[in-house]
Amino acid sequence: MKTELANRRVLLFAIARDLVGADEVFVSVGLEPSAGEILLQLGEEFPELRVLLPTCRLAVDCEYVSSETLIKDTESELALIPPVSGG
Amino acid sequence: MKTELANRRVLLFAIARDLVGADEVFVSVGLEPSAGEILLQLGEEFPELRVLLPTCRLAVDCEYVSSETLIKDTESELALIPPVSGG
Amino acid sequence: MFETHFFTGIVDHPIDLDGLDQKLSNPDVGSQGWFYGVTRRTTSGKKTVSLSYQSHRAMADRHLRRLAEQAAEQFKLAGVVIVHRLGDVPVGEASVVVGCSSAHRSETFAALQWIMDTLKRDVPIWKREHFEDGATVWVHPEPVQAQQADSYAENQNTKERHL
Amino acid sequence: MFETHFFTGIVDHPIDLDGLDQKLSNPDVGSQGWFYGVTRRTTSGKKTVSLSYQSHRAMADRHLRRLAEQAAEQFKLAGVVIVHRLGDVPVGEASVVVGCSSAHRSETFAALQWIMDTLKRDVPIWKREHFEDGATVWVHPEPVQAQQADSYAENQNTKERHL
Repeated sequence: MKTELANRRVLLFAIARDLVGADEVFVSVGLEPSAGEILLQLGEEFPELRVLLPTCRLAVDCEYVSSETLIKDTESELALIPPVSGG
Repeated sequence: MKTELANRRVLLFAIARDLVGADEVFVSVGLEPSAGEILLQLGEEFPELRVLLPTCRLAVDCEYVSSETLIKDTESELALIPPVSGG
Repeated sequence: MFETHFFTGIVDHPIDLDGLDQKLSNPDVGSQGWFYGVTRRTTSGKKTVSLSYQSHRAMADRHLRRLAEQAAEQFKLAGVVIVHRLGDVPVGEASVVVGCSSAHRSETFAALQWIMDTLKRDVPIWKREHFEDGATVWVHPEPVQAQQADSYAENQNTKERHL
Repeated sequence: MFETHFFTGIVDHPIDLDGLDQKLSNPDVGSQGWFYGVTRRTTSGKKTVSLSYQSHRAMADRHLRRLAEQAAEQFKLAGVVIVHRLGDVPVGEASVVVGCSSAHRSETFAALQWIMDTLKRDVPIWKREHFEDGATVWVHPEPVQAQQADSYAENQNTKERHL
């Protein structure tokens, strides 16, 4: 059985943006990936992010999600959120 | 043995001032009265203060004192301080 | 070295908030907090027109200054401002303004609260409320601590035993 | 009935403190508190020239708004202001301003602290420090909660078991 894959865009910010040198990247994942799978695939395709990823959260359409959350809408905006330091 | 007495001025504020109708009063006490004696004598001479006095503190030269404190300096300023309500 | 800027006082006019802001400006301090106590229109259903404040002025001045110094030491403040207004304070205007600055916000917040709590307990200032219907009342203050309330009663007992 | 006035936002220019003051004016509220986070000159010995802030703007906007709403409900606030500045914030200028008003000061203080703590944990804004010697560094944030840090590690373990 062949797994169908899709490229999903992920927005990068702050130190993640600097590490990759881009403000967005694309990762190749299944059609309804979980947030955890997105994070894992970011680590696979962008090894420079690996040290940072354990401290990051994923946001889907401007809301934090847990790693089990499935991303069903292909139009959803995905953002990698490193530990924040506002204030 | 005859006890020497002196008139000591006591400043009044807020509700104490209203109860007595004056911003200062004189009480007749011994030469080195304690703060407690001043408070007692205020109650003797100004019965209208009695209900208030249990909640009051005495200040000597702008500092709160305990009731045992002796007032040695005849020039010291005495002030009856009802419960404060600044802020 | 640690230098602290103090500004405390009792005033008879509206408190100049903008001017006070400048007192805490300090490029070495990251955290600044302010508290304003403002006359409010309604107290338990009755309409308040103004509060008027009376003080033992020399004593209040001294205690505000000491409050600022103690807070600065206790909470490592770089700046402290405490200003209390006397006389009539109309609805919507500030009767008291406290400002603190420090390296970290936890100290700023703790200092603001400690200053307000201590001011309301110890600084000889009294508030009278003026209602729309013409009535006035000395505001019932925070409950007096048992220890303080005892000192008069104790003396009375002592006296009675001596009679 | 309880009406709350909210004002939240992200700005790219100096924060207008006087203007914000007006947002909390309310004759029915006795207690008003403000917190300013200000760029400070020195951090552990190195001289800071400015901080620059980046955000996920739409998400930060939404989370600031929600913070204000949650704080208003939790602490019975009559007014809440939260403004965060982005881009370069020179030494001595405010990057964040939070204001709360309520009937009693305990709620004002509790709300200010809760808002700042939650903002620093959850609102997607990042700070970069620019030093006098030309170096820049993303400010190391508060320690990430174990639960958050675990989610990536867990997934890696799961994946490895599936290989």
